[in-house]
Amino acid sequence: MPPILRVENVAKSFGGVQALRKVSLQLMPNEILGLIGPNGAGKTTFFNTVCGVFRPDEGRVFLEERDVTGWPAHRIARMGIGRTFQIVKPFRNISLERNVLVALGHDRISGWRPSMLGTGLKAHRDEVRRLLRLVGLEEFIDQTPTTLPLGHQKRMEISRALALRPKVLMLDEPFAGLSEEDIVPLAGVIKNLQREGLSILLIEHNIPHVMELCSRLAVLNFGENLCDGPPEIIRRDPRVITAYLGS
Amino acid sequence: MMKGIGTKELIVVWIAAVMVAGIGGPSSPAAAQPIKIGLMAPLTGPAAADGLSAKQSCEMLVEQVNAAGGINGRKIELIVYDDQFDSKQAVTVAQKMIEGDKVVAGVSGSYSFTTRAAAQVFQEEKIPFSVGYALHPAITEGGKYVFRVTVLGHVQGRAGGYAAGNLLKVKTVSMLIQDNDFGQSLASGFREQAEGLGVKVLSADKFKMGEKEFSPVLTKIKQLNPDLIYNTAYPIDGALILKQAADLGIKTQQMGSEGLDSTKGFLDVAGKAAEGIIITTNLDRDSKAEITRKYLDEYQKKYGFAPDMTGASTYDALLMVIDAIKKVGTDADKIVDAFRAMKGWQGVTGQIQAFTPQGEVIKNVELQVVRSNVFRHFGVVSDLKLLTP
Amino acid sequence: MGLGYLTTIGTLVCIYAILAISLNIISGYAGQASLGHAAFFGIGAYASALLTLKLGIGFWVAAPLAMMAAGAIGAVVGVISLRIKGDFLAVTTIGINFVIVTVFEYSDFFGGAYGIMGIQYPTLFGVKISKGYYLLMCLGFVGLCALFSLLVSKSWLGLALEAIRENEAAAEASGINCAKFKIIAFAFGCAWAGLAGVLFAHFMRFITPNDFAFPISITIVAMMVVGGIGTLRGPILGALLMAALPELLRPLANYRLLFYGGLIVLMTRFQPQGLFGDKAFILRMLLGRGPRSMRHSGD
Amino acid sequence: MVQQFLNGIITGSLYALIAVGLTMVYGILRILHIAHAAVFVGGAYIGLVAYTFTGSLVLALIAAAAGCSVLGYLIQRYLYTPMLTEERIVPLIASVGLFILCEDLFRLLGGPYIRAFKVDLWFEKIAFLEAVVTAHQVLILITTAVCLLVVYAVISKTKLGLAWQATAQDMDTARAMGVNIRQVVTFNFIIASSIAAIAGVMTAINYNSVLPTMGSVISYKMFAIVVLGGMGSIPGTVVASLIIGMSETFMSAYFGFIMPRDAIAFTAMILILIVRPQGLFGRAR
Repeated sequence: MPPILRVENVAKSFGGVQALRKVSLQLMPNEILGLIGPNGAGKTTFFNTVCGVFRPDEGRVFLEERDVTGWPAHRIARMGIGRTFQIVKPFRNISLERNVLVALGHDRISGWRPSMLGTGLKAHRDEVRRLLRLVGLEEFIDQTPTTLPLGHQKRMEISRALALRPKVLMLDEPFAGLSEEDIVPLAGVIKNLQREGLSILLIEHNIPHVMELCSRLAVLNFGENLCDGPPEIIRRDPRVITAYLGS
Repeated sequence: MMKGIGTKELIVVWIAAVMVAGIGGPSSPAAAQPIKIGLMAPLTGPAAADGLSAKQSCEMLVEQVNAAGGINGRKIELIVYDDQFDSKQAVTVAQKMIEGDKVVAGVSGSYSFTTRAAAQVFQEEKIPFSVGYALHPAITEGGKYVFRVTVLGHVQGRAGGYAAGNLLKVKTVSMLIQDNDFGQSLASGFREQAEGLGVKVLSADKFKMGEKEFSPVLTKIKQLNPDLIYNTAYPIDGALILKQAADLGIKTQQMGSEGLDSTKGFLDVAGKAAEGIIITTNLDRDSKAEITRKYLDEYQKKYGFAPDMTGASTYDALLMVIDAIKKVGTDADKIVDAFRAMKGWQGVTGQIQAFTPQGEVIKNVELQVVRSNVFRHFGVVSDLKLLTP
Repeated sequence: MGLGYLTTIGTLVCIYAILAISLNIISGYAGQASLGHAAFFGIGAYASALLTLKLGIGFWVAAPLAMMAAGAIGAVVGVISLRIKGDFLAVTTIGINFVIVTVFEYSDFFGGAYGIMGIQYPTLFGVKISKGYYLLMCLGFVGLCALFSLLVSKSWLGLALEAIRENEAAAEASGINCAKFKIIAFAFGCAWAGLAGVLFAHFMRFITPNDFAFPISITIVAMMVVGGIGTLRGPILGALLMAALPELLRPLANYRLLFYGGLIVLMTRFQPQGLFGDKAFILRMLLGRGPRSMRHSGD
Repeated sequence: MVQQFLNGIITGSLYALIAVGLTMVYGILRILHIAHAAVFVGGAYIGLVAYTFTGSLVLALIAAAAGCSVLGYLIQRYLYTPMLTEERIVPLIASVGLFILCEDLFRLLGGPYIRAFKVDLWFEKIAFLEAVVTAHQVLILITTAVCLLVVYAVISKTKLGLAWQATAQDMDTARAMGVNIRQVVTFNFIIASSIAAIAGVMTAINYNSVLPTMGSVISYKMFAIVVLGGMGSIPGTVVASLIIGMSETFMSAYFGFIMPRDAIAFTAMILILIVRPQGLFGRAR
């Protein structure tokens, strides 16, 4: 089976600082791949490069064997990569419904055409409700993100990413800043999404949960691939241990 | 529970009160029946100084006329509105004067673009409009109800050019042109006349009203070394031109326009540097005419400083209206005809020879020179060919 | 009060209302700072004046052409906004205002410092429109502009603009082409400002570069903010209040500008959401929830 | 050439004095402080009054700086600080309102007429290398240098200055690190306003005039400089002031006809921003 997302030798530097040096990665269909590594290893830069926020200096990115290198972020999003952010970026002053609706309507919001001015935003309320229900936020549909706790905002971001009907979901530290009782249900949500056929790539520092959730782990250090493999093997890899202890 | 009423509510109540006051307006009692004349001037905003001069001069005139018994027993009421140096407000104010206050005539103590905007309204409503010192050529284009008591910028510029070529006999000139209608119209007249007299224009630089730093351009002019520097600035800009020229060691003869005709704004700031500059204007401080002497003295007495051109011109604009009403009453068309028939009318700013059919005045242009920080008579340009627009 | 006086104020209020509503599409909906809206007001006015005077085109043809001209140049600013952001953009738009006014002022083609005169009142079926009907026509255009703004806010387009306003990175990640929509917002907002310019030029019949200088931009922004940014009623009521305010303050004569400035300070200080914005106490008072809920706004 | 260079430096120095305060305010509060121009005019008026009464330029400068510090403090404390949580455009509009209010207040108090501010120094002018510098211009150069050095020393050497730097980097982090934000903001406005006051007095002396509208060009043109310098960067602002001063001087000396000086400043700003959207010295965000 071909990988759904294939990244080959991607490099990116900012003003002389080499953030990524030839990183390669493959995400197989229907797997949860955890991307770990010490702070500053380049994980978020990697995410942003794959999602089109940055254009890579070298290397290529393939989504379902289609070369999407250097595409703008919104096109990559429409092609089927949904993502969340390390520091949450909700649309703060509009309701959860409209937050999700933005991504849900991405095929309508694609340019200037008559349907743009057509109203009918309300017609999608049921679908938005379903997406919010997936992450357990249905009851907050008319509230704005500013009124919700961080954990809810993170779940809302997942729901918003799902509204793109993505093939790949990329989560940037979904558990960071959450309490244990928030993490468990969220992990359940992620597991469920995988069962429903989604391929998931996530960055996470919470090693115990990553070990439990992911079928495979990839380790990044100083902008380079260290190794990847099943959690139990990675756990024992001496290079990984040094990388973490060394930092 | 009374705590609920705080600052915010008070503000709202206040706004509401102002609105009511504004809409209701003070309505004048019908008994006294004074003759109402409107005055628009920029009393706030960047041109407030000129607006105040105009207002003070007109108020002084109205006091004098009323003290002398008014016009045929009826007092004059001066309705003063602020146009805030904004053409939109000028239009509104013109409408308000005509419809709200039912003025028999309007006077402009304001700049060109505001006056132009208001002139249109006066013309449409068929109310005479007498313009003090606004120079824009199109002001009188509106029609027969608009008159101007000062000469056009172009004409005054020609007088300046004439003085440069024929009286001062200069060969070369550098021009500093203010980039508005005032400066441009003066400069075009000056250039036309001066070049016609064989004067060579070495440089012509534009600057914006409110400019403060003329050293760069003056440094350039210093190298060109012209016989004359002609500027079309307003008081403060003009004062800075002279001051900075003096600082740079430029000793060239300077010439300005009525834009510099201000004691407080120009002479005080320029100080010694103003010595010897010649300006074209309409107010002769050394005039023997009784009306001019009286105006200069009384203004000085009443307000504590010497008046300037804007005040004098607006004074004349109002005085002409009053004189016309004295003669023919308050009917608009009769006033207009009376204006048109005026010949040899003596005002503060000199004698008006006649009005053109367009409503432009024909009168001499006065040349003043600064000696010991005072404007003195230097000469007069009275060539009719030059002065007819 | 005379009818002509009121129609004059009314027409100016309408013109300002269109300006404030159109700026609100750019700043309120799409969240892009613009302190140079008067430039597009001017472009519309000059375009219409030149088209009708130099080419002899009728008002009804010149008006949409002028709108397009303003919209096209607005789109260029939209392109600039892709690169220059936030407060940098705000100051850049001030600069654009200056540069455009300078073009009017320094080129003889645009009448230079003398401005353009002799612009005519429009005719409809060969009949010259009177002042009263001109006001009605302006009111009609305010209605159209408001309807357009309402349609935008209720549509996918409005949703996309809101998303861009709230967070560009998240909007991109949600599949929205921020670049395209910013340009669209600027183009539409500026095109309506151009229409306001058309109405202004044919109402005043005499325009000078001064009428479109930077302080006018500030006035438009102030109308939008004082009324309530991001809403539709805010800019309309803000324009009504602030355009009428100089006239209402006329009894104060010499202290007019002082109070005008003071009122802006007080309104922004105590009603930063705008007098008619979503959290405004005036609305709550009208809706009957009473001033007690004021306590939540916290002083 | 030498003369033009000097003209440019002097213009740039005056710009720097005003713009530094503006950039400091922006650096801390992220507010486009249009009313800074009102503080500038206020300084000129206070200076004029103090000079008329005492006849001492030093006292006039001190009075102007003190008066404007109070004015700046009041603006900060009662207008800007309560607005920090609002949309960014709200304090801007409040600032515009305040500027209109102050400009009119100066007109009402000082009259609409221009007032001369004549200060005689111990010499009138120096001529060298075919160029002329007046005593006032020398004074401006010295004052600018002193003010900028003082600001530099205070910000880089004192404890409060370090706190200022931390706050300018990131207010929340600075607060978390125990920086007294309120103190820093107050300090910031006092420095910014007193320099603006000194700039006001200097401008008034140089042009021998004080008038209510002398701040109107300043109010927006300084933004071109602050933005060019990179918003919040003090060295950037000083460099940008000199660049604008120079380019205005040379443009009006050699191409005077093309455009007015204000447009030159803004055109330079737009061109540079298109190449470098974060300004000359700004950090990319």
